[in-house]
Amino acid sequence: MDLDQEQLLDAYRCMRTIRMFEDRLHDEFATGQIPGFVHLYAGEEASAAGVIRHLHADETDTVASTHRGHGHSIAVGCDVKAMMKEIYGRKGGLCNAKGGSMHIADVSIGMLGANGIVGGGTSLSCGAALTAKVKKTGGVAVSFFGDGAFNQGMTLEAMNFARVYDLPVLFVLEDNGYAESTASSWSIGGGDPVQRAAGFGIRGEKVDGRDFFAVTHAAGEAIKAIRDGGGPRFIHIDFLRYYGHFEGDATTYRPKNEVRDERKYLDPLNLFRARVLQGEILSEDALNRIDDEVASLIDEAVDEAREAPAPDLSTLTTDVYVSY
Amino acid sequence: MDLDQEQLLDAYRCMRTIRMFEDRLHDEFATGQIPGFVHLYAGEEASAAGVIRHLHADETDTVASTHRGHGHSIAVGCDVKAMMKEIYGRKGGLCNAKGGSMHIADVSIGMLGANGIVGGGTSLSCGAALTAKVKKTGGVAVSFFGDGAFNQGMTLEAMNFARVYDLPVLFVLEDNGYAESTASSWSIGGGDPVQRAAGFGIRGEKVDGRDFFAVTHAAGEAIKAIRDGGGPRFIHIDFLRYYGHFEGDATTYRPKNEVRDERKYLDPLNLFRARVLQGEILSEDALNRIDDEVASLIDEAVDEAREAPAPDLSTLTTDVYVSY
Amino acid sequence: MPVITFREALNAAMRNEMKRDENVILLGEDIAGGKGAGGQQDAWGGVLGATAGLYTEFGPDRVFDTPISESAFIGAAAGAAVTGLRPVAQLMFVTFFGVAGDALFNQMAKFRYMFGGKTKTPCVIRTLYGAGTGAASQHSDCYYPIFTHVPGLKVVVPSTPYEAKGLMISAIRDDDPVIFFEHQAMSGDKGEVPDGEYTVPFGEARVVREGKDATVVALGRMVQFAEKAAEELAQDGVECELLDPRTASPLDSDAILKSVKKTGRLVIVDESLPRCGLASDISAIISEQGFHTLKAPIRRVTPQHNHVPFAPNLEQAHIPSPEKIVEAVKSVTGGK
Amino acid sequence: MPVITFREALNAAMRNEMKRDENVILLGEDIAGGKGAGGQQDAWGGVLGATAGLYTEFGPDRVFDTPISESAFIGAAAGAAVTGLRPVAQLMFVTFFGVAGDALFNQMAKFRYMFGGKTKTPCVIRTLYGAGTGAASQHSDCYYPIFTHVPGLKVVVPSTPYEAKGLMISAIRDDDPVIFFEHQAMSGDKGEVPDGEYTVPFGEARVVREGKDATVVALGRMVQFAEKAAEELAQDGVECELLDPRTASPLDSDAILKSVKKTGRLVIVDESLPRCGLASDISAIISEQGFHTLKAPIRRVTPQHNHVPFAPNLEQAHIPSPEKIVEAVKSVTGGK
Ligand SMILES: Cc1ncc(C[n+]2csc(CCOP(=O)(O)OP(=O)(O)O)c2C)c(N)n1
Ligand SMILES: Cc1ncc(C[n+]2csc(CCOP(=O)(O)OP(=O)(O)O)c2C)c(N)n1
Ligand SMILES: [Mg+2]
Ligand SMILES: [Mg+2]
Repeated sequence: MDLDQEQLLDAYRCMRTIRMFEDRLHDEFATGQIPGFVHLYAGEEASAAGVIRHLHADETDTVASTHRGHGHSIAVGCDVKAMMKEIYGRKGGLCNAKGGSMHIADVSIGMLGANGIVGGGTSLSCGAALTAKVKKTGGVAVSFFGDGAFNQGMTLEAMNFARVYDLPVLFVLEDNGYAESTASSWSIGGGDPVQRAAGFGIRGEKVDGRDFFAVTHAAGEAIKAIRDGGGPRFIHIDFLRYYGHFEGDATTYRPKNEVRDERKYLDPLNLFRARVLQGEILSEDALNRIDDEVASLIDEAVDEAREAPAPDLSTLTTDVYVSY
Repeated sequence: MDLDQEQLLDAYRCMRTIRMFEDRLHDEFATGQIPGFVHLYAGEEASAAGVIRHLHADETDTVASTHRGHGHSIAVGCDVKAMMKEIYGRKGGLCNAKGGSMHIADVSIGMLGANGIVGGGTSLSCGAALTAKVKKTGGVAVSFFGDGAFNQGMTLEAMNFARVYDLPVLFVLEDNGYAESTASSWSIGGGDPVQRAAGFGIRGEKVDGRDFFAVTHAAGEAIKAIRDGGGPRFIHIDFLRYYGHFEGDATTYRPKNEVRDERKYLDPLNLFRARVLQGEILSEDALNRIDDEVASLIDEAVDEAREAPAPDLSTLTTDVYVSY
Repeated sequence: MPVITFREALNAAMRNEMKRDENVILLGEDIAGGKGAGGQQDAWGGVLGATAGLYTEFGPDRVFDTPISESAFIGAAAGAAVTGLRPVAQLMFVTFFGVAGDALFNQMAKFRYMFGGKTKTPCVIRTLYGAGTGAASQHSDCYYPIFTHVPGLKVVVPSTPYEAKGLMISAIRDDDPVIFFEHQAMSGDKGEVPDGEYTVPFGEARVVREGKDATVVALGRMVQFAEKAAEELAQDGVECELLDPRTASPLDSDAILKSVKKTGRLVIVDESLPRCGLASDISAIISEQGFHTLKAPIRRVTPQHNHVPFAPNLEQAHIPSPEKIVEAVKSVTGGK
Repeated sequence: MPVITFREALNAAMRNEMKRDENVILLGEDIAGGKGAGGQQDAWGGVLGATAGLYTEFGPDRVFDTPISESAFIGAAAGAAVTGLRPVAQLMFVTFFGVAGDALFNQMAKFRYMFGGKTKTPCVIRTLYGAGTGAASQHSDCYYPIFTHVPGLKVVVPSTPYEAKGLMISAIRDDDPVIFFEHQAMSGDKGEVPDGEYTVPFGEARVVREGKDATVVALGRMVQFAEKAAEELAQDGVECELLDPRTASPLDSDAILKSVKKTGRLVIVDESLPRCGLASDISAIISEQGFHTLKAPIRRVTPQHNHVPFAPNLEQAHIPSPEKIVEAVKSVTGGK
């Protein structure tokens, strides 16, 4: 294990923040106070936390996310309270309440946005990588996309484009078993994403998404290779999402007990805890303290979001253009 | 060689018709009488002839073509004279002079159209294959596309789509070395199209496009497998186009003498002749007779096209809808 | 008459046509649901449930769940249509035309013209549109003006469950490509819908309400808002003639002209954007052909030139409202 | 003043900006040409030669030939723009928006709004449009109304080499995404263009010709046709005021209104299609705001509702002509 204590605590905090953010949103959504579509990332924490920790905190490294973007946003370092306000549609939201859950972004720290269009982020990452290449920033662009997005032409085009220009892009396939109600084992022709990436000349690897250590190891290796000028890489991360496709999805397409068993035996946070406690690398106290801190943060975030006013009506027509 | 004399003569006639059609268009275009963009297929004859001869003459088997569509159209059996009129923009054109070179089609015999959009035909073939599947016609849909089109997301999406539904589609990559002025050796990331197809779970094979016999053998095997219910197949056909990307292209991006050498040593028609004459399978007389017949046909086609009147102005606004 | 939802009305229309003609097939993401999964099949019936049960009834050779591959399956719909099927494909939200634009605008819309009238492309593209559910900028667009702009396509924007069923049956029987717009906020709206089959014609406006003081044209969800406005105006003595064109392409401009001849005043209510939108289009046609009958400027009630915002208060302010319609009508009838 | 072609004017503008700002990069298919090939590099300079020589001058880190992957490289332009470059990407023909629609309409156009004003997306999408070269239905569309419809985009339609250079410099310096329409039949058109750098503003119409009898609005290639018509009309004593809006979005409706206030008559000449087209849009705006100054119906001179046909005689009949403009102006000035 090549992470020091602080790094481990950071990683755990990241995953716990995501989990609590999502679990809480699940409950809050049920109260009817949150507008629009909400897609939760619970169960997939090790991907965001394991990959994004290798990126620099400034804007030279970037992340392009998906409709299921809360986890990536938190891992990049978006303001959790402003995110919550955004999702509630309130003043002070990270995107001034114009974007909502599906469009959370903070370009100033390299978070290029959640995306309402499946596959829409992959070419944006090529652009960010082009910036890094032209400006010689040494930056890496990480593109997260789902198993459904892997069958979208835009994604495939972007992979080829990144290859022919040796762009510094890490393509991360988050295969959570389903695209809406459709199984990834059916939708991905050939059934071997790593081979598909190889068809574009991109080296890839499959990792168990429940295992933070496996993810961060694979991502670290890939990102290092990219920074060394090797061009794009690919990671196929495999896990299951815990909630429905969106809040409100009855998920009858899933085998009975699929999630129950997954949560019970394969929860990435539990596996992380077990691993670090077993090796006596971190203390249970330290982990519990993080749990408490995160719980307070999320409580505050929800309270503040609920109390925040709606955005000013005058903002309806602003921000369409820089000038017009 | 599993072709009988008649089949060989047919194949030769097909290739010769394409060659003469294109050579003649090259000359005619230079006179300034042909409007618009014209993309010639000379040098690629063995692909159209070798693949399409395996298809049934009715509309159950289909071909989706490209902007470089004359060869496919002739091989499917489009009326050569009506094609010529179409390309001249005259009354009696196969598409009533509304489409021109880039939109030649005859759906009644399964020719689904040349296509002005690179990659546009691939999903159409999936649709034709769906028709074959739903109506249980036993039909096969052949989709021709270029090396440039192989990097277009639509093409890649279509391949996956065909795979997951085991659609009877033959994907034929006509790799003529260039997309406009861009080399296929550069644009196709990874450089191995057969491996790319495998990434979608589609079995493929590379063949030398100068060798009619190799092409028709590979296509025959693939089409048989498709008819047997095996789902999509892929063929990577490799050759060089003789003329510019379009008529008027100065082709300075090509190495000097590239085409001269290609024509001299690797012309598919010459190779065909050599092969059948060497084995004394066909007589030189028979082949020459075909050359003469085709020459007359093309002469007549050009004469008739030149003499044909322009289409009636009243047709400008017709054929937009069946009813409106 | 039975009272059913918009989504049920669409479901009934598709079921009817699938029974009637075995060439009618369905394509789309999760239109059945559960493809390849270990649980229930036919688990979704489409994102808002309009195709529920059709997979179970008609089976896997008629109802095709697709990967997220819009250009492939919308293109396949076009290719299937020219070769003998009558596909009904769902582009989940109209915003996603960005990934299927080629098949829509450059293939299916152009085949017949480019091929000199020698083919037909009978397919229906169902698509969700419209603001009002908090779905924000990438799931709320009303892009029917873009489809109306392009020749070769027919564009249907139904306003009630009754209309939806009859228009959907017409759409499936039509020999041209039809883009069928379903407002996501209306999916659960209820209305009287007969059990049997019936068609509602394209290119024939529906007179929702007769009146002599001002003509109001509205389509889709705006019809119900315009009805509310008309009721309120009637209390003030202003009688609106409310027309629902039903289809944006073809457009029944004759009916609008006829009404404007009577009223001398026109207000167009449209949820699509103002620039090069449908309200502008209708305005231009009527002002060109009905200039001398107009007693006041044509007023357009539309959103402003911005995307659909997320926050509920902004979103509501974005959409035309009965109040804004009342105000617009009063402005052309002189406040009366 | 030097006389150069439209394509040379564009070339000069791009060269100027590339020299001035190293963040300006070019992307597109064969915009240099010869990528990976064994012969000459920089062999094409784009399909009509407008970027010729820029690869040679600025090198492979500024000028990127792309595979045929519009969604990837137009999307990359958007992604590069939000991260600090100023990409100028070529969508070869506007018809091909069908394969890049998502990046254009749902990403670059919406970023700033969706992100609450916290980002900017300075990029230019150059694209060829227009009929007149026999390129038929899939290479001749004039889809600027579609781009005008969508907020967040600016839409430039230059009418002369002088305008093209100044507008291109403005476009590259603009902080919003700009769609820059280049008429394929005008690429070789010549005009006076100063050597140095200068900008032409967005949203400010150019008064091409002053007159008192009728206002004619035309943009792009239609400006030269309208000029011809105006000359002919002048011989009959009808003085047209000809306005070229330069940009469809933003649109200088004030200038048009002002002119119509003077002339009382408006003819809009537009090569784009009639339904939800730019002529309709302008008509609706002016008839709404300038109703009381209009002495005759607004006339639109546009193609009809069909695709661009191949045969030269049909194609010519499709495009607005000076004759049709003359006729339209006479119809509103009462034949005078
Ligand atoms: C282009 C496009 N098509 C369809 C949709 C509707 N949609 C939203 S999320 C989704 C499923 C995405 O699946 P996947 O990529 O596996 O991501 P996951 O939801 O599993 O995280 C679909 C079909 C969309 N938003 N964009
Ligand atoms: C979507 C799209 N992008 C670009 C073009 C312009 N274009 C026409 S043909 C061509 C090159 C095609 O190359 P390839 O697929 O190899 O076919 P080839 O011309 O070599 O037969 C290009 C870029 C187009 N017609 N459609
Ligand atoms: Mg998934
Ligand atoms: Mg090629």
